[in-house]
Amino acid sequence: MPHDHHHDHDHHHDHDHPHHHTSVSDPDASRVAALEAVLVAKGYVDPAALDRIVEMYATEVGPHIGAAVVARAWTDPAFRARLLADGTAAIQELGYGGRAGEHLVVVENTPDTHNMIVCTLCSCYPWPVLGLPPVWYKSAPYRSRAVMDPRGVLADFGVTLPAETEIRVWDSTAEVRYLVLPERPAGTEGLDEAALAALVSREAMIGTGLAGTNPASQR
Amino acid sequence: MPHDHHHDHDHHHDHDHPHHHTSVSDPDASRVAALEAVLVAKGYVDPAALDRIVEMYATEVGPHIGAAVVARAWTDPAFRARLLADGTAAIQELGYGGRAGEHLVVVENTPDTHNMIVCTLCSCYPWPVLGLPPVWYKSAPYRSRAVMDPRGVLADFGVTLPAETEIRVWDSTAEVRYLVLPERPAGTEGLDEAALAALVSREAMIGTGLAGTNPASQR
Amino acid sequence: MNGAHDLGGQHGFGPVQPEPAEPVFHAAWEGRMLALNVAMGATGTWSIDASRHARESLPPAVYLTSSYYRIWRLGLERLVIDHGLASAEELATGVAVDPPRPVARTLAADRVDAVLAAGFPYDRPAPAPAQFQVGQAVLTRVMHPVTHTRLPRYARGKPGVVERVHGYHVFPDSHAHGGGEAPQWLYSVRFAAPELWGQDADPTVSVRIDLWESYLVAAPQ
Amino acid sequence: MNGAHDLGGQHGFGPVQPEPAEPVFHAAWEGRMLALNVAMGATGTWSIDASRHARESLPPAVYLTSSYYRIWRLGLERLVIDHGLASAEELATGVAVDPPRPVARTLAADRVDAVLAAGFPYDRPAPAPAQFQVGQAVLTRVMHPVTHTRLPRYARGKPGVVERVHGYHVFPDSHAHGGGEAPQWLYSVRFAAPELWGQDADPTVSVRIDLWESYLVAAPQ
Repeated sequence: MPHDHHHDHDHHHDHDHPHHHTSVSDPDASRVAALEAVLVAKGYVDPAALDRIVEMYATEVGPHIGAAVVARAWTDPAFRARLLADGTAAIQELGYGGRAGEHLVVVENTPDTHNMIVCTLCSCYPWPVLGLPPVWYKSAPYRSRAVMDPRGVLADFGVTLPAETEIRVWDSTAEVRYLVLPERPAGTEGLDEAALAALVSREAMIGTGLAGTNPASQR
Repeated sequence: MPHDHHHDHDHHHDHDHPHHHTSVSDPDASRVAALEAVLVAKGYVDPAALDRIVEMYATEVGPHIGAAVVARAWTDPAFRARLLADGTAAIQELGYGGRAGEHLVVVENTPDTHNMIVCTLCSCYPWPVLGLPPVWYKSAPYRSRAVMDPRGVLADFGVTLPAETEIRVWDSTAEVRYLVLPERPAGTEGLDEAALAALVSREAMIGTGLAGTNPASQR
Repeated sequence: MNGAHDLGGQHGFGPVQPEPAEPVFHAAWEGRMLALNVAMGATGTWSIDASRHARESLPPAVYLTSSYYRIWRLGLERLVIDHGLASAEELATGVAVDPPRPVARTLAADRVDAVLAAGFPYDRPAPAPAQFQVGQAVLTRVMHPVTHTRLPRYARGKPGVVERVHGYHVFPDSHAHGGGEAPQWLYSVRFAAPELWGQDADPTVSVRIDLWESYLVAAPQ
Repeated sequence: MNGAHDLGGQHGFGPVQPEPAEPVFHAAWEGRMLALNVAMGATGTWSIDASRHARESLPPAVYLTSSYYRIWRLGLERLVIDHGLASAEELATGVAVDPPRPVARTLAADRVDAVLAAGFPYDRPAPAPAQFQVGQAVLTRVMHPVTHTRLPRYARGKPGVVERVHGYHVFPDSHAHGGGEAPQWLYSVRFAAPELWGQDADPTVSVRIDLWESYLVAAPQ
């Protein structure tokens, strides 16, 4: 039976919790290799299909897709209206949708209202438009606090909203997946869709960040 | 920083959870030794006082005290009445009380009513009459289930009560400590107090067992 | 079930720690684990609800000390064994010994894009109108099933207002346990933070939760 | 706080496993740990409520993977450090380097029996009658403080009936955080299992919880 080391948290007030993704991965790697070997040998899975799935999520799907949707909504009022009325259909117009995004709802930030998306029970996330979720989205700190202390979570991301801003947290408990349509930054009137999309971070579309005036990392 | 091994629970349906008390104890032993050395060196604690505390709880205080209280209540109706009216005072008559038993309440099982004691938030327990709590009393399985599924907990102890028996669970959230006065077994009319006390297990006084007709282990 | 997965409103986990320039996968096995989960799901042997239940059924100490892809691994191993697709010994050694058990389909490489693009929609034709309307006041039930549910513990026995009617969706509480799709109306219900967390809560905050009709009752007038 | 310690109603921990012929201590260090905790408590530097808070503040993954005496060790180390009685380095090495900080008293060996026999009663003289009477219907507050509380999460926002009035007791929510004893009336409140767990709960079961007056409000008529 594989074993795992975990840290002895003598100094819990430091919040030095485990870095999940940097823990010793050998037992996981060997167990997953064994799992794949057996499932392939029995004909349940096609290793080439696994290769294609990895390739797709590693290199093709990601937050640049959601950013393109946002940029379109910022520049095309009719698309924006369709997006807010039926996110699934409007995003399908652009060629995106499918697994973990079968039912998409887009919620719009305004000067008075900020939206934040979480899945407290697992880590539901709109894969077709944002790719796979980051570790922080799946982590206990985020899942535990987003519904009770969203302003504290925003502070962890360096974001402070006016005290009177209404905050709407969406807990994704069903197969509906949410995407935040952030506010278009001021002073971006002259930018084209591609330049606008570059301002839209993953965090802005989850609601733990805002669209900026500098290009965002798309990962 | 000390490290600790924990088991990788691949087979969680087996409920093979950690055996807390048999886990590798070296880091605990060395850390506790260091803690004692520092606190003694600074004059905060007297090592002879520590010796006396260990001796007291290891050899003097234990469930035999509670069993004696129960046997007295079974044989002395006036004591039983005082015990149920003011547990602290009645037990003090017998010379017992003090830390973790400053406020004692005795609750009585009847043919229709069964009582069970738990502390869901930590492990509050009536030390002066039962000694230190067993591992199971402090464990997550007991603390989580006693308040929601007391019949299931009783089943873990091999005890089945009639479906119509009223079950009263007491969650010890304050400095009040509870002791169950179990039913006196049938057929024990001829026994003296000492023989009766031998029938009263720790579990019978917590409510996860019943007083038996065979002598119980007092540990 | 009230497992360690039901994290909403728990304290003590510390701050959220975003990772700058985070890679999609932190090790190659994470990618294989993701792909195995997707490909095994596509065989149709169990539902995504059963997958979630396998993960949330992990002992709490395991759940809270495991990375998310390890949780996926432990859940998938459990499902594979429980459905008789492989033995614990085979998964430990990596060597298939027993003959395979038939599965409904195997996802071929050239079908991956189409199958993922189609997804697995959870809406179903509704036989009757929804019981609750937008704007209606409702109460969530007090319930603590040992089985799978998607009503978070922090939102039980709470007053809310229906804000959207999403459609008629497969019911996870049934589907996770082989009880069939048993679809129901699914709503987005709005809860004011003070109702969830008490009078000291931030009144500018509200939480919207997707809840099935049987989780709800009409609020008393 | 909603820490990992607040276990009532959680699932997934498996059966209770009594240990036949269990020893009082499973290793010598457990006895020393117990004694250290008792003796340091007797110095009067912190309250038992602060001790409980130190333990429940451990990260949930640590709490759920630690033996109870390890939890005591981690809690006591934390208190010793936070109160400036020793440094983390001293506790790591076992060598006292810094001068001691005065404590109110040191428990001498010949005082152990008397001090433990006297205990630390938590009842205080009551300045006014209790607000609630035996038999009265009450509701527990909805509250989720990040600080210490003894109102378990499973019993928040629930209807119950006052069954006993225990007396006027030190209030842990204040005392744990240096806010003084701030005593209040303490009650035993009875809750029917269906109120706590839902309509499918065993109606023969009820739970009694010791609750301070400020946790309660009179039930609406």
